[in-house]
Amino acid sequence: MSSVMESKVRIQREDFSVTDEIEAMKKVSRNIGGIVVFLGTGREMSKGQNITKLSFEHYPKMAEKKLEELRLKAIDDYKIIDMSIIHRIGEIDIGENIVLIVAAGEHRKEAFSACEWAITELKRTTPIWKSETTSTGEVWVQDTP
Amino acid sequence: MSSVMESKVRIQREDFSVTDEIEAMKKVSRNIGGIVVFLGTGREMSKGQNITKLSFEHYPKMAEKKLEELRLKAIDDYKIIDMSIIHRIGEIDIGENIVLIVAAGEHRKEAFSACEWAITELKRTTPIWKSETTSTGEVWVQDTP
Amino acid sequence: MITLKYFASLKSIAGKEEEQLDLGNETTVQKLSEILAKTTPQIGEMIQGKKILVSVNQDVATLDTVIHDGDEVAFLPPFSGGSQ
Amino acid sequence: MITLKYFASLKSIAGKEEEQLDLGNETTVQKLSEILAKTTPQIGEMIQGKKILVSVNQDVATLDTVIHDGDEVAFLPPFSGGSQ
Repeated sequence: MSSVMESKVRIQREDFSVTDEIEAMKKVSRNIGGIVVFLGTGREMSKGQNITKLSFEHYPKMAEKKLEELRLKAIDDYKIIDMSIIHRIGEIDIGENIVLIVAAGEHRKEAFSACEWAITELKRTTPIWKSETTSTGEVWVQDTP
Repeated sequence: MSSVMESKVRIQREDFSVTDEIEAMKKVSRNIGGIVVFLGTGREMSKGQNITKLSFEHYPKMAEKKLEELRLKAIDDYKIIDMSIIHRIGEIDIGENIVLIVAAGEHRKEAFSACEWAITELKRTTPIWKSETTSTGEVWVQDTP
Repeated sequence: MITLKYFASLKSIAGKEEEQLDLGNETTVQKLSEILAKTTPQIGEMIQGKKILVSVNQDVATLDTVIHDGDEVAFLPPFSGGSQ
Repeated sequence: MITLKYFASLKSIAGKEEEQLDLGNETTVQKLSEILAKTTPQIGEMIQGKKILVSVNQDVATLDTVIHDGDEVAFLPPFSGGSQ
């Protein structure tokens, strides 16, 4: 396993393997009973417009710091065993992976809650920006719900 | 891709690949924005006792029928794009995969709700039974929460 | 003939996984439980006390459900699929 | 010298990704926004109208936050990470 796999929060250009990330998470504890994964992928439609390309940019260091804060708060607040977070940057095609959150708990309930909280909080607090290219050009998305 | 992959609910002895199941799900629509996965794995501890082995048995035909009913109800009630469900039977070691539910939605909220509902409903309505082997012997588990 | 199937913990209680019984053309789950109460009292009690589910042809049944010749009846202890 | 960084939509508004300014040893986000209001009015307005966040050394700042020589100040439009 590469050293990159050892970090529990990463921002990277390259794609990731959901299976590899889950297997890395399983190594943390033999007492994991439930793993909840959120995988965000590129949609073709946005506000009725056809998207041909997505692109993400981040504020290096600050984005990683926010993800690590988010991870530690999720572990602490929801009493889960561990969490990993990966967000891709650069150009991303429709259907490709964008963001992955893996939450491992002894039981499923806390893993579901932690995972859903984490993706909502990531969108709110992490300095990452998306641009969408449609037939009318490229625009930075400002109003994510 | 083998024909086995084409069925959206499966009960099988062999392990599965989470990545392969997600990629199969992505082929259903180019409008998937969020995929929520629940992966249940074998825990080492149960009620303070060390488990050395797990084993699952099912009622063939009825279990598959219940899973398909559950899948269709999840799609209908939560307005998700699709769902797949796999449950393993036979002997399973600690840390190994037991059950996988993949819920794909246009947005994440409905995918989280559908996935959490589905695993709760699976435990309640699907004729599958678990036996746990500890130092004191093998027992059928009757009281899952 | 109807086919009876026992699952999980019920296999050791019944001492078998499956059996065939001739109950005529039509009976009910209630009547079947009374017959079983004589041969395997624990199973009969569990059905009547609703400790276990009964299915007829893979559908969950009640005590009133009619069983026809050729049907498959299964006795299902509380489910425990999934993890944890 | 302090370093200013512009992200996403702000890069085309400011016409640059990064610049260096000499503001003496100590200033505040408020004073910086007033200086920027003269050179890049839109950015100055967005800061004061709280349309964008300002960070100092990767921490979210307020208008009162003090900026020291050597600090990195970034202008952050509303985030849009994740899918959807």
